[in-house]
Amino acid sequence: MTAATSLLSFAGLVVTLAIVWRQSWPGRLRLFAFQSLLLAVLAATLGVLAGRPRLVLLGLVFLVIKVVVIPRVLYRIGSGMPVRPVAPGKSSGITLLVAGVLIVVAYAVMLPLRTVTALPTAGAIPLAFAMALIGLFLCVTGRDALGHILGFLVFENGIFGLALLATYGLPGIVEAGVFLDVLIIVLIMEGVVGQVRREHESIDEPKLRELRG
Amino acid sequence: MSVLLFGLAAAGGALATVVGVAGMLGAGGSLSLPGLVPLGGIALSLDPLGGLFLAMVGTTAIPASIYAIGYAGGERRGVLAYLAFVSAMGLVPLAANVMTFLIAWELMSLASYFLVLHDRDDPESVDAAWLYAVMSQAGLACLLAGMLLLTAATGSATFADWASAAPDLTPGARVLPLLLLGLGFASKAGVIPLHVWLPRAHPAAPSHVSALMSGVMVKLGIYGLVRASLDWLSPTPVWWGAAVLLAGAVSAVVGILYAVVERDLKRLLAFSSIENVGVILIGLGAGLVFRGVGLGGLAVLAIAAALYHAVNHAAFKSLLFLGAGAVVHATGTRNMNALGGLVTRMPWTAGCFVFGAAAIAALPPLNGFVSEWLIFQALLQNVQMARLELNLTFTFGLAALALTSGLTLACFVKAAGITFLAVPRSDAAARAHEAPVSMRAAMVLLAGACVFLGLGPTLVLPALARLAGPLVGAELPALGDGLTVRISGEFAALSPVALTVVLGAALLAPLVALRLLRASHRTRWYETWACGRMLQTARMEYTATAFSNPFKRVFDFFYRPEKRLDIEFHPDSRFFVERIEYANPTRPLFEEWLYEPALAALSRVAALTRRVQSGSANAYLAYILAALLLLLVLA
Amino acid sequence: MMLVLLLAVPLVGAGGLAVARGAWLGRLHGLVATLTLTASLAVTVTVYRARDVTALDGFLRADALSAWMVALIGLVAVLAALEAPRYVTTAVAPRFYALFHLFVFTMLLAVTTDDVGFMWVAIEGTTLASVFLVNFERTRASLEASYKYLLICSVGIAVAFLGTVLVYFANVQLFGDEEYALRWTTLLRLAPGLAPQVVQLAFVFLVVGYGTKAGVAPMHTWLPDAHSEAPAPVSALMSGVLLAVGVYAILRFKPVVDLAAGPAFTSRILLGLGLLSMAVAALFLWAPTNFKRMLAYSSVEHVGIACVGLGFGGPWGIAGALLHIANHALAKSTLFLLAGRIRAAYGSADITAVRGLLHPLPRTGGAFLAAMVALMGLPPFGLFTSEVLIFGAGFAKGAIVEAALGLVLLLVAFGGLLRSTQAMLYGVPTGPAPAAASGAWPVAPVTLALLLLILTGVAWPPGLGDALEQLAAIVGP
Amino acid sequence: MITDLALALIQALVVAAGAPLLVGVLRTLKARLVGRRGPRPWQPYADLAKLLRKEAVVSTTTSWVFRVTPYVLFATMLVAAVIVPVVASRTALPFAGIILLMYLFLVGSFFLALAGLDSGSAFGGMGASREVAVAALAEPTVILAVFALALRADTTNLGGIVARLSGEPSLAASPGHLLAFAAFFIVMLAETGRLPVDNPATHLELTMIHEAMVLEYSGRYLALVEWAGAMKLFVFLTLLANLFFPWGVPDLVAPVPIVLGLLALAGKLAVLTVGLAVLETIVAKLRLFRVPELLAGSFALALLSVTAVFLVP
Repeated sequence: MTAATSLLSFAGLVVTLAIVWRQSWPGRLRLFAFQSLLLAVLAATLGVLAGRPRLVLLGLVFLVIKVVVIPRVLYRIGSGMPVRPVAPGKSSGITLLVAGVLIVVAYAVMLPLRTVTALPTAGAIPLAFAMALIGLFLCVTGRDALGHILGFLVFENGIFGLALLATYGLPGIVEAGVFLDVLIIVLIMEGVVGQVRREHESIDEPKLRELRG
Repeated sequence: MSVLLFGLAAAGGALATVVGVAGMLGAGGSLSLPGLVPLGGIALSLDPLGGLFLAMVGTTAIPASIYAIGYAGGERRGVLAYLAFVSAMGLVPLAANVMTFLIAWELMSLASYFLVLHDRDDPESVDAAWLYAVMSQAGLACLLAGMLLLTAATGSATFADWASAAPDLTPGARVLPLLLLGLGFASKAGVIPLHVWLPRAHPAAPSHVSALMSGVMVKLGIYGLVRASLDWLSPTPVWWGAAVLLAGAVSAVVGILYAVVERDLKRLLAFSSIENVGVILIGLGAGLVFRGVGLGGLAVLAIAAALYHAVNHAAFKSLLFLGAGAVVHATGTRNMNALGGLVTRMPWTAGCFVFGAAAIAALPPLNGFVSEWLIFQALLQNVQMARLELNLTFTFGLAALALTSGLTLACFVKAAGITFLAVPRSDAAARAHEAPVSMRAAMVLLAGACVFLGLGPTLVLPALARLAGPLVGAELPALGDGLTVRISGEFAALSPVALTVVLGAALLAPLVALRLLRASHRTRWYETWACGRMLQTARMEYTATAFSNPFKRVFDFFYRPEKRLDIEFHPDSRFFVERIEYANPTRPLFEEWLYEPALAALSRVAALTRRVQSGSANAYLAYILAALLLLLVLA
Repeated sequence: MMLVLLLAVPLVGAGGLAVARGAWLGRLHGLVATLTLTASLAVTVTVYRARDVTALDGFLRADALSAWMVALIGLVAVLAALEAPRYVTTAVAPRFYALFHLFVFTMLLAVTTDDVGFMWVAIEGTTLASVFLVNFERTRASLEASYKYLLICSVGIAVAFLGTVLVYFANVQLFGDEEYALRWTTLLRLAPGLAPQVVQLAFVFLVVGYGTKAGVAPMHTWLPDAHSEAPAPVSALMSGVLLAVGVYAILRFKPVVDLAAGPAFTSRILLGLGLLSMAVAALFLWAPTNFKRMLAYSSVEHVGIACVGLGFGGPWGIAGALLHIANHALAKSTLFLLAGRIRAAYGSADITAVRGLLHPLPRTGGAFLAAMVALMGLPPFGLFTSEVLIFGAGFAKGAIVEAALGLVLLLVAFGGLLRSTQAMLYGVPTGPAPAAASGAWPVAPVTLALLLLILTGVAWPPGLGDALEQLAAIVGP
Repeated sequence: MITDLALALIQALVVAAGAPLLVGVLRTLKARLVGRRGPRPWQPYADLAKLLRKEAVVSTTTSWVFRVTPYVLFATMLVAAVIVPVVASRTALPFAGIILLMYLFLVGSFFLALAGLDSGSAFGGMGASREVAVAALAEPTVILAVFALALRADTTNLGGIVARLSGEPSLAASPGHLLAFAAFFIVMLAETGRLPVDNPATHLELTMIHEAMVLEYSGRYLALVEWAGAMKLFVFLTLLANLFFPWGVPDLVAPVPIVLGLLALAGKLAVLTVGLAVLETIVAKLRLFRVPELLAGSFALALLSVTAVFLVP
């Protein structure tokens, strides 16, 4: 049980680091879909091994939303944009370094949890939390709207992973609410970004700095 | 409509006077509405000290309201604020707990803010109102902090409990509230360096309001200081008394120095209010030091003298402000260099103003002299204290008071002389007309009050001493019999009534002598002698700036005057002049060194933080991440 | 049962309005708003008179704290609803009214649900409902503002979700996989037994998360953009009660963390963040350029004051903070409504563009002045009383330096606000005369709010005293 | 009560009559010192008589202030005469503080300055401005000198001080007392407008202070003003004489001691007048803006005398 879950979490973390590394947004999108897939599998295995049929259903729903629906929406958002960022972006070396530091920070922060719990999956919790922190960092360094949304979604995945590992999922209604919210956020974001692109002619972050002071 | 409301205000003033005087004579009383407001609800209570200041509010409100009927005419805008202002001032001395006091205090400031904004379109008075509001808000912050600290120390929010818990306060729990309350009340009283708002706010308000503000609102700052030093934190340390005395001395000297060189009539009166507050604080400081050293009798004398000067100042300063208001009402300008020759056009106002000037310059038969004489005697009594450093402080106080009284004389000779006498310097002054009846009645009423206060120290002083006695906790010193006021036995004595009789007789003597020596009483009217030149114009007269020139040269280290001279030469030759403009403005010391740097620094920091909202979404998200990590580390 | 009715009214109203067309749309919108108000007042009265109201076997629960919020939301919603018809053309009206009432519904849901997880979902819902309200005018700036609003709030709320997960983890670890583990009542009951470190860690995430929603610095950056670009009724609702809902969420977790790990931890964080918000806001208020952004920053400042009040704690501190939130909601919503009208009249929100407002629009100017006086914390109005209570708690607690710093920051903000108000109201009006405002009727909501402020200021109604005591009992340990 | 009235009348007469004589003697002495014959000592009486007979020319620009001031001046000088212990240490009025005396002089300055301004000419304004400036700067010195005397004699009542000092001559010789005398002497020069501060004999507008204010007066008004000026000098000199050389001042009020007192006073005044005449011929007039330094010097002297009291008990 612990071996399977920590392996899957570790794989998830590696994929997250890959997302940080990749510059072109289609590549990032595919990696995000893969990460979501890994998390869905994690949910399913937990459901089977820990004897919680609800988790399997949860993993299935997660799969449908995060691997099928949301990437298609993101693809629609990014369709008009150039594949590689025109301006030479920050070298990914520094961002990877910061991601590493964040992993260490995640371990440090999650120490009190390790002492309290006796769950078999306790070992993987810091990994999930690191995934969340890197997602947040991705959001911070996003160069355009798509980068921000992607960062947010990775952050969301990290939290979902943490919820799975720490508490075997949340009560039904809360979980449903969270999925519904995430889905609505992405749909609304698509609408808003569409309007912003029409009005501001671009969704690059430096172009969206008119409101100051 | 406004006449009705001002009448209501006058009636309210009368009621306040009656209640105040009753309070002074010992009739207590309290009213409490618990639950209306947190911290103990609204509670009012009347005690002798509160009664005195309530009476002062009342007696000044009556003539001011009568005056306002004539001054404001049909204008309805300022009336409600005026009513709120007077009633709030009435409530302050009666407040019995923290919330009531703060609400009354702030309502007073708010109402007077709107009254200062009387002339809304003039940017200068809008700035003055802003500075006034910010300074009174800062004062309120100090008061709030001081009072809440005391509430925490004594566990209750009512002043009566503070008075009973005062003796056993630990020194630590006494000094901080004392400083904060002192700062808060001093900023309202206009003590230097917290005075910058006063000379800009008082002149901007209509004259009956400036009279109330200068005459009474400033005294409520004094009321607060007396209440804090003698009632709430009663055995205050000796250094506090010395500090109050020195602050008073500095305020008196600096206040009058600025008043002497002032060109604007109402600003001159505002600065002179600062000076008189300084004189009151000298008396109060002396009283506190005497009590600290243990000379109870002298403490009662000094505090009674200070309160007496507060009452006197309320009377003659209101008279002067109402007079100035009549001048502004008639000529439309406050600049003394454009006035003059009003004595023939406005005889009543001129008479009352000269009378007020004589009173404030402490000329003998009037009330200014009596209270200044009492404060001098109180300071002279420091010989009974064996401590050298206190004697020197008192000597410094004496010298400051003497210099101030000399400069006050000069200042008010200028104010009365340049404004009213000789030839009008502008056609506005030439067209001036006498003030309406209600304004003149108010002024005469106040002049009467000055005469009564001048002739009646033997009545007023014992009443004030009975009021100060229980505060200081000492027995009343012997204050002489019906006619004369005696200070500690044979040291000094003064009997204004006898003095007035002798002066009257002395005035008759020259008339009789001239009749006896058969002097001729023929009088011929002719032009003033001007070295034989034919035309005698108003431009040859001395102006206010010229009059104050000797002081500017003597005290130039204080004024640091700038000499601005621009000459327009005649186009044809360099030796003939079209126009010469000479200005010799003084540079305000405190604004330049204390307030402007502070405001500039604040604006720089504000501009710096503006960059936080830079507009970039990444930066905003970075703030969230940084906040998260920081809190994780710190918490 | 009453709670379900309370929630149903705005939801059904929103649905109905979305579909409805035709002239009587405005009247339907008004009807829904008034019905919401009556329902919320009914709930509040029953809670304060009798006992807590529950529905759907405990899923929805209104105790004294949520009743206070419900009343506030109902009141401000009516104030905003009365002004809404001025900003909406008949073509887009249905969409606006629907979103408006959906927004009210999500806020009511957030404060009445007992389930902490579902509260998170509801608060996320408030963001989603209000995004399209913010960029309703489709201007360039409002679109950028709505984008940033959605992005920052979503990220912030996600952090809060992380905190909720950690609280659930702490709860589940000790008491097994209970069905009602995320119920606030169970959390409160089990709080003393929870692991202190985990709960403290969770509280950090919760404060940062819900702090974003409450506009606490440094997570407040979305607030000035969103509030200044949104139409007036929306920014009135957001500034008045949406921030209060954010603070409500933090308030819900505060007793739990206090029981688990002692009060010092939460008060230290709240005090620090509160003072930081006041400092940032005061410095921005010192020289503002746009009066709607000025009002937004003053919201950040007043939320900061409320947090400082909670940080000081004690009966006065908490009662003062909650009273301050209510007063601020009233004052700020009226100010935004008036600011909207001034902006419509002068065509721009720059302070320099508006001069001598009192001459052409005496009634609006007078109401604006009165509301600004209230906002600056001057006595006849309630904000002064609540500030005295808060700083009273501060000095009683011995936190002299923090309280003194708070007073100084209040003074700086006062100076800035007063200067810009004077710049707008006084002076000789230059430039084109503004469009004439409509008749006396629209000033009615403003006078109602100002009267309420005077009530909470100097004339406390009998019930207010012990209502605040009940609140202090719930929040403070 | 009657003796007080009688004493008051006597003192008033002595001062009123003696003042012009004092000024006349002073002028004659100064003339003689520079080798001129100078007018007869009783010339001032003739001047006063002439002025009383002439008609008074009053400027059209003036108001009631101009015409009231001479009477007020004369009245204040009379009251001052009554207060100062001229012939006996017991003064006519029971309350005779030095502070009251100084403020009476201020009343005079106040009205004279106003009258100066009232005439509307440049001279009046200039004189008024300078007079009040000098009076203001002299005031601190006066009060401190008074304070030094009050400390020693433990009362501010003039009669009391003279009685106390005549009782213990040693007190009069103490250094503090001499410092107070020097300070008081300089103040006397400033207040009465004698040479170092103001030149009474000239009408040159650059130098005159007191004269500038009274330039407009003529006829009976000028007579009253001149007379009051002379009385002020007389009062000041008697004050200096009795306070600092208290010998020969009788304390009981009876005809014989009063005559003796008058003689003693005449002697002392003669000495002081000679001293003043010598001083005025030696010293030239100070520039107006050097006068404050002179007054600052006298202030320092007064301060020294006060601290002398504290330090040397």
